[in-house]
Amino acid sequence: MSDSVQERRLHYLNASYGLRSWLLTTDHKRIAWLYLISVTFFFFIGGFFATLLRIELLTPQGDLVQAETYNKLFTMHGVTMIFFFLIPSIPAVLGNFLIPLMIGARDLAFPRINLASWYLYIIGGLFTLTAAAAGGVDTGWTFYTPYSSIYSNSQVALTVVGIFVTGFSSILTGLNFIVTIHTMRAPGMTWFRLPLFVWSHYATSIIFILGTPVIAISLTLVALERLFGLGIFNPELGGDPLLFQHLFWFYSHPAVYIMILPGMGVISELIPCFSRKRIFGYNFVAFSSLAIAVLGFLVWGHHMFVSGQSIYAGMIFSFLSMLVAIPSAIKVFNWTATLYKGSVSLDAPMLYALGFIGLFTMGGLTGLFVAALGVDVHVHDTYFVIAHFHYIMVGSAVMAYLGGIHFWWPKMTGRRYPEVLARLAALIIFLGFNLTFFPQFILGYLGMPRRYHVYPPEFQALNVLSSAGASILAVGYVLPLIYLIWSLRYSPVAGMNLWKARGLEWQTPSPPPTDNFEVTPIVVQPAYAYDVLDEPEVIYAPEKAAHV
Amino acid sequence: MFGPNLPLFPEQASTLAPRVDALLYFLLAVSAFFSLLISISIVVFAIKYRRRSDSERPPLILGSLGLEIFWTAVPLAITMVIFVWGAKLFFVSFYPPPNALEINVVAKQWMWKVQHPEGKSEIDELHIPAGQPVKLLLTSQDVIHDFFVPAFRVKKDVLPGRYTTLWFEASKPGTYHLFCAQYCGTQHSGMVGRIIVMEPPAYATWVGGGGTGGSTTAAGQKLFQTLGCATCHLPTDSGRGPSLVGLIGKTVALQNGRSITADENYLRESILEPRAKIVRGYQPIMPIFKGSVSEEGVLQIISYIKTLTPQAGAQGRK
Amino acid sequence: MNTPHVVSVKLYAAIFGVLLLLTLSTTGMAFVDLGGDWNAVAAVAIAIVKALLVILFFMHVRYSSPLTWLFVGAGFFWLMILFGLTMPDPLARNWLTPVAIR
Amino acid sequence: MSDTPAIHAHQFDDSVQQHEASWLGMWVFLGTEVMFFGGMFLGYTFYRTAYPQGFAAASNHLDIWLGTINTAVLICSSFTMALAVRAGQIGQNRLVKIFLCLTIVLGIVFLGIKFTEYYQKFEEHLVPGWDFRFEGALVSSAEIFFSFYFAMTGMHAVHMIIGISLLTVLIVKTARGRFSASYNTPVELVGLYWHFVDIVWIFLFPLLYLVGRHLG
Repeated sequence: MSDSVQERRLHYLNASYGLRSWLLTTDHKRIAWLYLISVTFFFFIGGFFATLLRIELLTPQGDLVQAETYNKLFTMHGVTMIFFFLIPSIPAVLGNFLIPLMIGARDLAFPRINLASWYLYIIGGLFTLTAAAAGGVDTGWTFYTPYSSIYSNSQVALTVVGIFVTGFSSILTGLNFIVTIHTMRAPGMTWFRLPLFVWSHYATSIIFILGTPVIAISLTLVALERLFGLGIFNPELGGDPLLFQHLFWFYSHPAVYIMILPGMGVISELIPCFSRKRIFGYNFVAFSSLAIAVLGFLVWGHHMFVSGQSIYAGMIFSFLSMLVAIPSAIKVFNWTATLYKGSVSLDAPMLYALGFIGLFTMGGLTGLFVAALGVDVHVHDTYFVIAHFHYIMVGSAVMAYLGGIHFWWPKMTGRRYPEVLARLAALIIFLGFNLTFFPQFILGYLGMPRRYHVYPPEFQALNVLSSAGASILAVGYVLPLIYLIWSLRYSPVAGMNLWKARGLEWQTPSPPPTDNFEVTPIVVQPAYAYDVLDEPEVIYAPEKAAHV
Repeated sequence: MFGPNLPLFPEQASTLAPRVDALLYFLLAVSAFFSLLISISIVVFAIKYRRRSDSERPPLILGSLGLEIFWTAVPLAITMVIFVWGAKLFFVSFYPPPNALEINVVAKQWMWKVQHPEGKSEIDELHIPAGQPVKLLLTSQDVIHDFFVPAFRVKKDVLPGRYTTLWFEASKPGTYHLFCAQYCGTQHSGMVGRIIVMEPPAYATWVGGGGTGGSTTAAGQKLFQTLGCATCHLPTDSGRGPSLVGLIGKTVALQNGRSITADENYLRESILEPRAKIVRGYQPIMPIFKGSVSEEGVLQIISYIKTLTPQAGAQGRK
Repeated sequence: MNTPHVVSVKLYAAIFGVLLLLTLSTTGMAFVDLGGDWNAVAAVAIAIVKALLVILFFMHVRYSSPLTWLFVGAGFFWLMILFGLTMPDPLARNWLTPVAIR
Repeated sequence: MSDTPAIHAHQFDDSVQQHEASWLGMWVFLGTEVMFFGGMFLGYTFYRTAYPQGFAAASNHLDIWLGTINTAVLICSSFTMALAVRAGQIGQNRLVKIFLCLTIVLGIVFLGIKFTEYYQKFEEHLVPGWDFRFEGALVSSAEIFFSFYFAMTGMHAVHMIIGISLLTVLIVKTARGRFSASYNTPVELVGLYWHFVDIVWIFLFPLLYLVGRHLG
């Protein structure tokens, strides 16, 4: 299809214009764009809080902000980044856009519920931002009682309502994905021909559905206790603070798998495409996603080893936490094995993917440190834990998100992006990230506690290193924002399949028409059939194929 | 390691520290091995198999069951070793040895109040003898805090409404950081202190000299009299309340058919909320003391009850 | 496939009767001392039977696809995970081993 | 039976696939509700094992007969709801409206009894946060029991109110002839939701009302 013809072709972006066509759309591709813009907005708000934290920590004394403000800053950094960026980012942006395309459907099962999910996300965001404006919340993103329910006099109730509402946005997205993947696959698209991106989102949706309600109820109980004086977590009445921790971490540990599983899905798409080779051990990678989702629900107690939890519970959770590391190891080995004898081309998405594998390996292995009871007694609630989860969230999840955005940008916008600048940004982010968070491992083992506004002078040197790294990381993140917006206008037009990739989404024009496919394709190739790249992946039956 | 202003490794100042560091070295070795294995293979594969021409068609490799089993079994074996090693260390750091020196610590929003058995009390400081196990009985008056001494590699949350215990044996005299490691409000980062480890003779003179009040157990005994506990709790089981002689560690049969090991938490609950666990064969007539006894008072009574050993016989003999 | 299966009124009425009977019996049994925790166990057991009756017949799961069984089962299985891994903590808090392992 | 052509949304291939999707979607939603109430049931179990005496003493203050009647009322409403769904499946719109009305009436009776109980508790000063008074030494654990009593039955009542409003919408739509034997999905879905709310009460009743009654 020549470039000039492509301009007049009708697709989901020029199908209709005006604010109403965007704010009342039920097209999963447009809702993905609504999410992309709002998620980026919250990412840079969270990033702004992080910059203030890093500037404050340049000096041992608290000279940039008072203690009260610092506590609110790290709380809002945590709440914004986790609930408003990391959890929705890949599923709501890339998942919403791609899952119908990848399984050959016209849209998700419940388009209106999908739009409702975005509105709930925005309403939750507004609640949380008004809470921040009205004085902020200083309980930490963990809201531990009795501080959050009795002693804190900050905007806890308002923030809790915000997170409660946004939680339902995740639930509805998860519900949509599960039903769509079960009932709306194109003929020939069997479960074991599904792209691993879809498998990982199916596993993530299980966590959305079965985890999110528990944090909804635990935060509701905290709000009830604050507003109406119900004595659920009140130690005066014999309330046990550990009950809240159990309820909170029952969701919040699987939540970290919500953040990493979609990223793994993206990587399972990038590695085969850029090494032009079928993924190594497809079944094992697919089932390890499910294993991570299920085992992820059994391990939350490792957040409570030193919290006064009984020693036997600690032993059970430590054992199970070791098991949950195995599926992640399997994935890393399979990705690396996929590169063997491949035809590797280091485009920007591939740089992000390889960076992901390296950093995720380090993040995962440091997970073993905190899962081992003996060492966790020392490193719990120190900067070691901060470094561990930032290696997973920033080093892996955000890297995968950026890799995915770059990989599917031509499909979403019909435009390429500036390749050299993109590779440069990936390197800057990789270096800035390591300089920011590796020193924190050392600080952690030295014993610097987390959430400290003031720290002993001997920790200053490493903190200065970390803050320096944070400034490089900030530059690294601003670059893609600039050149991707720039690319919308000025980059050359990308054809239907820029990377010669496999997958149904590449069998339809870029940007895709509103109904994704003129005729529902019938899949005839297994997933990632790069070894027979020249053979067509789908065939089109003459009349409408009955649903198999 | 690099002098005072750029330390890269914490001091080892307790008997537990070298053991925790040994597990750390093992974990560092495993992590270094696998990180290098993965990153080097990525770099090697990316260079060796770089795309030379767009028409390259790599071979079809679906996977290999043998490899999958291999890199499931090996990580599983390693993680099990880590688990057992970590669990054993945790067991050691969980149960204090019987002859430990007992010190009560009450945490309050943003300060540590320490109470030595001999009567001396301190704020945000803890003097202890080197070479002797020290058991801390921790409780909080408001929110959750956390008693964390990096140099000893130990930490334990301090909960309101309950006791948690923490023990260590300092091996090297000196001054070490004490941090509060559980977020507890505005001055969380100000709730720090110092652990001063002294040679045993120096500690003896320090603790002996100028005790502010009588010893904790003496204060406990005085409370035991003034609150009228002695009227029901006699040395023998003949009184209206069960005998408290040698109670710690004993299994107590309760009225609802269950039985419980008597520990400090059981004693505290039975003082503040007696009806929660009624001993079999006794009437629930004990009044509630919640609100009429402070945290320190309950700790003092408990330390006194611990001195009621069978050979000590009737109270007041000590 | 979940072809809408029409259930006879007679069966609905029978299930309805059994449910009422179980309600009365659970209230009745509450006053009989079965010793120890058996009263609580009995009450929960009756509630589970009533819940199963409602799920299988009133909610048509009895005639639904195996996929529906999986979804229904998953919900309650996860509830069991929440209970099964939280309750060991408060229950085992008091198990003190007498000797500290060196 | 009037068989209007099976209409289905554009993203589905046919109405069988649409019904399958809606049916599974509802069950996934009910899965989230199971975990939502599950959190409170866990809190209840957590404290009941810690303070059995306190929970028994507090539970004996609840009116067991009102509780039993309420359970019977809710089971009746489940019965009428099931009949309404059945009538919808065979296209008898008149019967659907009758049974839906009966279900709403029974729901309102349940809420009526519930709020009289709340009023009684308010008068007996058993509402935590409002000058909670409870004679005897178990006042603290009794206050925890009543906190759970109000949190769980309150959340259940909120779900009842949502259910009743959904039922009224259904009646209006049935009256307008929007449903037929081949398109009865909304009635089935609201039916599932209503039965779920009944199941929550089936567990709430013994756990709140029948604690330690045998101790007298």
